Amino acid sequence: MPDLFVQGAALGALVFAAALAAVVRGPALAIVYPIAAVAAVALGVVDLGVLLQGGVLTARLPIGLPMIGFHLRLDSLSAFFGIVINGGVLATSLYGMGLDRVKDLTPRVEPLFPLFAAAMNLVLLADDAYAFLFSWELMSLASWALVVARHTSIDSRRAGHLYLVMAAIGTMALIFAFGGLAGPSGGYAFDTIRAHAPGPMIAVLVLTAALVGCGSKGGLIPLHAWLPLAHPAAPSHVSALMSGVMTKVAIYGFMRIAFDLLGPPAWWWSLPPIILGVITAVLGLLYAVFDGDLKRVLAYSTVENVGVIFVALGLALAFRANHQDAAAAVAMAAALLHILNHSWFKSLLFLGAGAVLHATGRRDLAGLGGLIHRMPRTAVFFLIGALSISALPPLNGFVSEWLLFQSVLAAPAMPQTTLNFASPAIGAMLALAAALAAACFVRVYGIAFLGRPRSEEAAHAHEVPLIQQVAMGGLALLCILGGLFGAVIVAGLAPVLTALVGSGLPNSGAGPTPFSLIAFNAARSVYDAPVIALFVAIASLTTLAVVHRLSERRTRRGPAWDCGFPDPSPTTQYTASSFAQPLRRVYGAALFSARESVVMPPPGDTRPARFSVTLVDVVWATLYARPGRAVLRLSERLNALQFLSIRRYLVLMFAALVILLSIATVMT
Amino acid sequence: MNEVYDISHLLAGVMLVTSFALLYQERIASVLNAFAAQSITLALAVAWAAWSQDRPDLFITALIALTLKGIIIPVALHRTVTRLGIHREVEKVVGVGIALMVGLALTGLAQALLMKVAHGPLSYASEQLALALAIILLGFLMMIVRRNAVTQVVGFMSMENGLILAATGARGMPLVVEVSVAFSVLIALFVFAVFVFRIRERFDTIDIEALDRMRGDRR
Amino acid sequence: MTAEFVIQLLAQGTQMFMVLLVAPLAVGVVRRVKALLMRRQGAPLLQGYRDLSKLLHKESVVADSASWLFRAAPSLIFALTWVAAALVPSFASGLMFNWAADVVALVALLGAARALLALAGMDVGTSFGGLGSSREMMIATLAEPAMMLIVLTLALAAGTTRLAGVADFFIAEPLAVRVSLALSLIALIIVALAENARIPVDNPTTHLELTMVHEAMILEYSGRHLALIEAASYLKLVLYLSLLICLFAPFGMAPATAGLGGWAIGLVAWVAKLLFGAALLGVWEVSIAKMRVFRLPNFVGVAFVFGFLAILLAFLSRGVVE
Amino acid sequence: MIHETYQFVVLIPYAAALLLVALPGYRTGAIVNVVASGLTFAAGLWLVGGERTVGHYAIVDEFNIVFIAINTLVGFTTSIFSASYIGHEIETGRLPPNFVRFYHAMFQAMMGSMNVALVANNIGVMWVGLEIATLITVVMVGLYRTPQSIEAAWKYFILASVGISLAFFGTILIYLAGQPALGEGVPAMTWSLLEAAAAKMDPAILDLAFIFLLIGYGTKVGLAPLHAWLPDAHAEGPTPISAVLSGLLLNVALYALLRFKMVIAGQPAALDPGPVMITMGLVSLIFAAFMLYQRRDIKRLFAYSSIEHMGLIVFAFGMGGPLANFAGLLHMAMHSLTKSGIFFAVGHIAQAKGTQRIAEITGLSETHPRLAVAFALAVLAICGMPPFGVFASEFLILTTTFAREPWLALLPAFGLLVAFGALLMRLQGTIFGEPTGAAHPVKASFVPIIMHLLLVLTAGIYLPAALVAWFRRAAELLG
Repeated sequence: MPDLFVQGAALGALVFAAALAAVVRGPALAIVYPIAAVAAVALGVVDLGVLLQGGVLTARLPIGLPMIGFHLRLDSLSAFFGIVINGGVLATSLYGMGLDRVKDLTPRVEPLFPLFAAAMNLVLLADDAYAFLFSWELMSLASWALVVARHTSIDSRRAGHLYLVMAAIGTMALIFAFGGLAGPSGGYAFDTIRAHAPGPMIAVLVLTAALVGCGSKGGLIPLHAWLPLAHPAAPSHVSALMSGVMTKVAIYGFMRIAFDLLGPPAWWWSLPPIILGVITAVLGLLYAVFDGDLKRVLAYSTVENVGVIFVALGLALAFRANHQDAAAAVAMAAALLHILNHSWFKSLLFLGAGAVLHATGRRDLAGLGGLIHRMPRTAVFFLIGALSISALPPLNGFVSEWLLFQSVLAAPAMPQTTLNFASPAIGAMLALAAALAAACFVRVYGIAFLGRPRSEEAAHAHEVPLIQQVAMGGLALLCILGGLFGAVIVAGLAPVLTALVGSGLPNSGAGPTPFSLIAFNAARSVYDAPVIALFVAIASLTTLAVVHRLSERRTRRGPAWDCGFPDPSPTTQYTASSFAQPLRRVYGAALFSARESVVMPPPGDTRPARFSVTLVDVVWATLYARPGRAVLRLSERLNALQFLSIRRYLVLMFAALVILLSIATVMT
Repeated sequence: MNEVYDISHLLAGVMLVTSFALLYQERIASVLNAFAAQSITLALAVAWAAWSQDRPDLFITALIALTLKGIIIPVALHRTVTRLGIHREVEKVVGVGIALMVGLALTGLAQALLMKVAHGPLSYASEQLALALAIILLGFLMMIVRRNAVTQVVGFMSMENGLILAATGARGMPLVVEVSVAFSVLIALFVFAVFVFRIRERFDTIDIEALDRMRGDRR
Repeated sequence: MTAEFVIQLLAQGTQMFMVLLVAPLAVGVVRRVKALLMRRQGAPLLQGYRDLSKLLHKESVVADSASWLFRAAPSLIFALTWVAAALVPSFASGLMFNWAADVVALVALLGAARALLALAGMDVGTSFGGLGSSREMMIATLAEPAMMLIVLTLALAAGTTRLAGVADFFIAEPLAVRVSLALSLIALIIVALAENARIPVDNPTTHLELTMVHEAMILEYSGRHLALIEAASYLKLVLYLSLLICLFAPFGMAPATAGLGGWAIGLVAWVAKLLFGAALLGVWEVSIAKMRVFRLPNFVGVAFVFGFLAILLAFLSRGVVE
Repeated sequence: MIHETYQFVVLIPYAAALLLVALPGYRTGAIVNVVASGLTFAAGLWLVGGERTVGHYAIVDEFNIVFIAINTLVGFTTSIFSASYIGHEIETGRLPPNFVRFYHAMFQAMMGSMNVALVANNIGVMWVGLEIATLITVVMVGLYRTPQSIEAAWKYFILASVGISLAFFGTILIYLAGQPALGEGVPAMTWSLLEAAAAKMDPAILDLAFIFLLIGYGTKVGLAPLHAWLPDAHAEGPTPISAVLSGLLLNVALYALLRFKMVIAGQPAALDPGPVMITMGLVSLIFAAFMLYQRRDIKRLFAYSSIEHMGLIVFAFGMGGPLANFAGLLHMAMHSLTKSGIFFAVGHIAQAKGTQRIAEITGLSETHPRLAVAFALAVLAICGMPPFGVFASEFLILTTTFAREPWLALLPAFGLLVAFGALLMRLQGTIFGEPTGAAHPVKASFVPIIMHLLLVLTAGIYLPAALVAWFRRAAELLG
């Protein structure tokens, strides 16, 4: 209970910071970041305590709707997500402390930042439908305001509009979900819901609604369209928070409903999350690979990761429905770990993108390049983030990926033929996603940080302030440590796993070393990152030593060889678009109707040859643009009703009367 | 009892016939005459109700109906029509034949609706009510199938006649007199507006040219 | 316990050393077989060792625009590949650290090496580097799903993803030759060809810009850096050959408890199988032409289809068995 | 004497109206107007705190007290707003000063008539009160005497008159239905007696009556397709009147409709009004949502938003049941407060920018940050965003609908989302972007809008249990 008071006090501090920032102006606005950092630490420590010690804290506040009250509850699941969120808040607050106090601070951002952080924490604490949706929508609203902070840009405004409308659709779906769970008598408290599992018909509707609601916030394709517009539009540290952390709150919502409130699952509940997740994972990355905007690429990559997490959750549902607890634990551990990992490396990458944006003023890959020379530390941190997100060992992204593959490999053991036959497809698509992720981030890193600068701004970039480096460095360190000691983290997640799927992973004593990650049992699958890292370290040191001893040590600097035709102009380098060309040829034609056209003037004509690429976003065209146009067209049609003559309005009235009278005549 | 019923029924029936007559007329002048006839019939019906129900206050209503709607307004409208020089011909949205058919259907609807009323103390009133409802619906119909402002006003007043008929048919209903006065004020406002705004054609075109261009939200 | 420990450690060390030792030889065999079949004299079998030695003794030239990544990458790539190669059971199945990485981790280690190589290729900022890197990553996206399907089939059959466990399973049940495994074998061979930049996916001997993949990435390397990268690619070839042997021809492999004698037999058997495999590769390479880059999806797609078929058939046969 | 408190909410406005007719000078008039409204509000509060009575003339029960409280409160805040607003209109010459005396008197008379309609224990008196209030607003809408405002008033007048007539016919029918059970004369027009005797009434007459009442009073509620007067009247009249129209008059008409629904609900053999109300509510909601996209005048925009919300409220009452009725009442209260708050803000905006055309209003957050924040909060509140009270009511309406009729719930959700898209687009267009055009400072008082926002905010975060208990009893009365 005192822990909840600490949480309350920290949330209060955040709200206070928001209120304070709403009245002060100028450099004083910077005050919100230290407060947010301290609050995040306090919240995170409490969450960690609850997670490690177990136990459930509850409280009921006499606010909100009186028949519902405002229930708060901190259990292992929300504590876990609390750690995810507050880690992100801490890192982004540190980054915010490095913002330029004169140029960067604005009353459009700083008051909302702590509010956003508080709302996300409140979602986790909510223990009734009203409190949940209240906080959820507050979170959307605060982030919307942050997205439109650069309000003079039409792109920001469009992004903000699309975002909040999509958020409203999502909230509506969640309202339905909770409506179905609460039943006609209005048992909105989660405890009441847990006590009364809904019938199968309602459960289907609730699950669908939850998937739509949480999927739209998390960015499940086809509900993702707002995300690559809104996340980049916000200031970078807010983008980090939205992409790295807010999407996790969406996943929390889905987990809370699907694993906690909805009662025992049926196996086929797993199909929608898995199918959507797989599609999201692959398509999200293809979008990312074809895009040329640094922050948008990162946002699309978030879409992909959310897809991966949903696949893991879907598998966990399926295993749980079949009472295969060990496999469910593996899938759930994969999901949880990936949630944690993604919050780290995605925040890191967005902060890195922010650093790039700050240093060069641009985020289009076409204008970057060679930043590794001008921003060496940011480059190292970004590299760690890029390798982590590409799921490469021994970094943290791979740990969750490994667990996920293990759970896919266990899927054939389920009795349902559908899931059996789906498992190879899931596995292959996840592998494709992993390979695409590597391609995507090799591209991003190679274009933005390596090579030669493609613009003046990139050539004169500068390193960011120390505190921002600390924020990125801390996250990078977490990525490394999380990669090496994933087994320890998974052991710490045992309470969550037990609460959600009934069992944890085998404890670390079962493996060859204390840091061995074990799926099922030690004889079946083991991954020991420290040992591998040690091996690699020894091998590379040995190599270095041997090479040092045996070889010619002289190194000469010279112009690039480039097959004998080096061109000093940086425009001859591969660009982001040309890097994507092989992938575009392979995957783009079918999914994006990618067309390449070359206009080659005949010999003697002095016009330059032109090469252009067109991509069609089918999802956008069919599910967003078309309904949007339909609404407008329908509204134009209906608008004729505004300009009728009075007599015609009387006709409408008369018609309504006569129709009702006729109905009354017919009805008995 | 029976002759009380018969006479009120007869008068209500006459009013319904005049309602059809309103729809039937081709010239504004005859529309006004038909309306005057309906109003005078109403005055008779109300007076009969006042006498038979022993409610002397209803005589006021009858008097208003007779003087205002039976005489003053028709005369005033006659003058207006002449002075404004608007066409003497009734501007129709649908032809007389169709209007009459629709009117018949509406009358049928009114009957069908009140046939469902249980037999008992209400049954006498319900027949009167059916007639009143038909008159109201026909008045409404008149408002929407005729374009000219004067005929539209007449339609509204005919509706109002139906209302008064229904109200007096409801035995012992309080406030009828007050309401009939209130309605008279309303009607006076209508007619007044027609005078003031010189509504030549129809309700939609108050005689201010700009209005047609800028109705509502149009650019 | 300690003696046992030392022996185990030695065995693991032996494997690490052996893969390194055999790798240039295996490449030499491939080249030699190809040369013979083309009626050329060909380089001596030990040319691989000489190449490496030559490169090590040359001065290294680094482009002006290169960063630290460019110089650090070769040793990391080499180390990652080496460790991966050392973790595949070769002559014995139960080596000390076999458990540290299962087949999923193994593939990922190679992926890490590939990503580093692709990054290094882009570091200098030339058009060729980017060309090679982008194609390499594209090929990886084709190969990895197929690889995953193969892993799934094996895991389904053997009930584990530990390579040693799979090898043990196939040693114990040598007769369990099924259609699904045959399909997996074909799929794995295709993946191995793609991963090792062999014909028809890539031609390790050409520097023709339209077709280069691997060579384009390492175009800027020279001297000791190039030596390490070449050595890494040799190791990768050995790794995949070992993998094929371990999974589909494990006979002769010593079980975990075999002792020195068993290990010696296993070692001989492994080297023999490895060189035989290398020779087969040479035969394959002369009998087929290099493909256009954008026909590769079809070729590697075959691996995907076979891998998928393999799993479906595995489900089918499991259904029959149960 | 204590249960005659209701007289004050009626008498104070009428007395003030008489006084205001006599008073010259708009400043004194404005002050008297505010004071009278404040006194009425105090009387309303007294009534809320007092006991519930059913008298010969008046009825004060849990149900109509909700309406009275909102009515007197919004009347009070609007009088404050109109004091400064009308002052500005006189300065800019849009209104001649001699009209203002008339304006204030009319305002009080209108408030008094609405209160009459609310407290009367007689369906006839209620009808009279409502009609007088309507006719006064007709005059007020035409106050500016521009061609547009006269046209709007004329349209309002005709449609409202037809509505009046139909509602009166419905009233006659109710009397006729009640007559056999209650005897001739006043008893058959008394709410309290009618509700008690409903079971003995003839169902066929009740069906018929309800249709006429629905069309008649529905015209005043602004239900589509009877809504046509509403957008123009809101757009062309003075802004305080728009606020009163949206915030109050629609409610009073709705009150009438709901009272009749209560009577009809007492006769199980009569047709269930629910489906009809649901249908009309949904038609209004969805229709208005689409209409929002094409609006170019900011006041007309929010007038359509009122139609949309009245649709939702009618839908909620159509669903019925304690939870939906409670939510409907809550939504009605929240909508009144929020929408009148929005109109206050819109009034400020129109005066600051010198136009009501949406396209000419941009970048308010740069030029008038406080106004922009207030406006944005109010619009977000009406869109059902937390932490405002509309969120609570929409939450309840939608959850309970989904729990009972999952597929039906899609329709209001669809309408609300379509409307949200339009309102958000307009909100962003007005407060964001580079500012263009005139930017006069806003001199009018921010107190009313802040009061409304605070109330709506409080309702979203904390509804006093007593208030809820009271609303729930009212909801139970509705059945």
